[in-house]
Amino acid sequence: MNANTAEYLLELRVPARADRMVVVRDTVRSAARFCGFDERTAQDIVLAVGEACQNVILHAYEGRGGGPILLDILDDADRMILRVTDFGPAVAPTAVQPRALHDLRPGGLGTYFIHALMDSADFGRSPTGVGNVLQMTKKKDPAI
Amino acid sequence: MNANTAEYLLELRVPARADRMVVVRDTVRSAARFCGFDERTAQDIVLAVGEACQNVILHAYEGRGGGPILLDILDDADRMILRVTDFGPAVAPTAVQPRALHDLRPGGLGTYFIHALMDSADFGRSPTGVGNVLQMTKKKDPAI
Amino acid sequence: MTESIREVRGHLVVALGGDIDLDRAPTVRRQLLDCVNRQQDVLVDLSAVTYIDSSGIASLVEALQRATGRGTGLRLVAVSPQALRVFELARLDKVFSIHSDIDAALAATD
Amino acid sequence: MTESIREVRGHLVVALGGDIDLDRAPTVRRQLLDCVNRQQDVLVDLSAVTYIDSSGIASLVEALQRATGRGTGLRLVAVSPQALRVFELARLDKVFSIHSDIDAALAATD
Ligand SMILES: Nc1ncnc2c1ncn2[C@@H]1O[C@H](COP(=O)(O)OP(=O)(O)O)[C@@H](O)[C@H]1O
Ligand SMILES: Nc1ncnc2c1ncn2[C@@H]1O[C@H](COP(=O)(O)OP(=O)(O)O)[C@@H](O)[C@H]1O
Repeated sequence: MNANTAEYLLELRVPARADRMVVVRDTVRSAARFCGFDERTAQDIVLAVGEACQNVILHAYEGRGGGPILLDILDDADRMILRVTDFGPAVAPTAVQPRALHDLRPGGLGTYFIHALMDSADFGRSPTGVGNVLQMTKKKDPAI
Repeated sequence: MNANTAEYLLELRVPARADRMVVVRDTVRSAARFCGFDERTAQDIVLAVGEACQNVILHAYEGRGGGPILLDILDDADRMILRVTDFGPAVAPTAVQPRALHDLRPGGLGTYFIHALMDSADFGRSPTGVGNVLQMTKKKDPAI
Repeated sequence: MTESIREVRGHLVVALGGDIDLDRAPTVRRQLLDCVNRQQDVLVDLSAVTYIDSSGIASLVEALQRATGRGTGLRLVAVSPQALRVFELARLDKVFSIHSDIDAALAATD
Repeated sequence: MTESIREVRGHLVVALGGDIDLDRAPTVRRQLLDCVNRQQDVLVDLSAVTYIDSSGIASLVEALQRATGRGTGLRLVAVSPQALRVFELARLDKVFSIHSDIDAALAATD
């Protein structure tokens, strides 16, 4: 994970409300460009973070709003690291799995997208003991 | 100031480094659009925050980098509130004044721009006692 | 970003634009289902879509299911590159009929 | 965003673009002063500038002062709306000679 050599790019805290997510997306797009990704890959990273935030709104806070979303972005030599933290009740990582694609069933796509778009995605408890963290990484050179 | 009725839009923490400011600007532009400002006014707000961050980099941390910049944005009914906090040594608010415009002297423009672009700009100690805060507001309807 | 609806040769053409995210998906869903309920073929123009996520996709899938159940059609036209990327990721680009423009979609149905 | 320099009828034309902020101002400053030191008139094309702040403005003011001191000219051409706004704020729009395009700037000097 090389988190030791990674440089902190930003920490963003926003209320977990659907109407605010456009600001999160714009920040992530800007950070992805800063890390050197092209527009298409930046858009993929934006979608992955958008899905992660959507899960926090719908599942961690069950649409109640109010709770915060914390987004940490680190710029490592060979990859970008993004962590989405919620302060909802503890969730077993096994509960957060991409479902099989059912062609005509709405829903269940979020975690699938995250895994398809990123090089890694790990769900777990926050190191501070409060909240759940989804850590995602995206390699700068897909060949590595 | 109506800070009581204002809704928290975001809190952003970044290292006070000149190369990172593009990400701060993109976030502020997005937040200004969210608050309903047109592109031209959004750009004015971006410039004011850019100048405030430049002052933190140059003066609060004297170009040493490392220290963080904290940006809080609140969305109030009639205005947007932006607070730029540094964790440098205490500065007397009277030391932060717009200089008179000297046509051909470089420098000294930052605080002048901030006051010209925003409806209010107040420099003071952070309420927590650590760091300096520049609080700026921009009215949504200039007629009010 | 407001949606627009017009009629072209007996088909309803719904143009969606902007970011179709969790915030806007409920409105888009309601609008698409209303169109489908009018028992006409629906063409959804996605040329101005700048962002669509799983919640937006879910609204379109639900409208397609409803149309199929009623024996009418729902086709996508002029899908923006951003949106197409997401349909491909979800492997839905073969589930929906996708046409380059409205004329091509009309030719396929007439 | 890289800068480009070319020569047009004995004038150096420097095209600046992108965001001219604290990060890029030192490079822009060095480049402008190098041009001025060549003892030719300098035209600075600001059409592609998306952002300029007090540090970028300071680099241009310093280059203008240097040019004036050496008896050569430094003119701004095709200033983008974003940049013009900042020059106006600083009341520098009357200090610099600003021209709509390179031809107009050349006509003013020839
Ligand atoms: N931050 C979270 N907190 C609690 N549960 C979560 C979180 N993220 C994901 N989940 C769980 O993972 C499941 C799969 O999520 P997803 O693939 O996005 O599909 P959907 O959101 O449509 O159910 C969710 O149904 C939920 O139970
Ligand atoms: N965050 C800050 N910390 C310490 N000093 C500051 C800060 N912001 C502004 N100042 C002081 O205010 C002065 C005026 O700033 P400004 O108008 O931007 O001009 P300049 O940065 O060119 O000196 C600075 O020279 C500095 O002494």
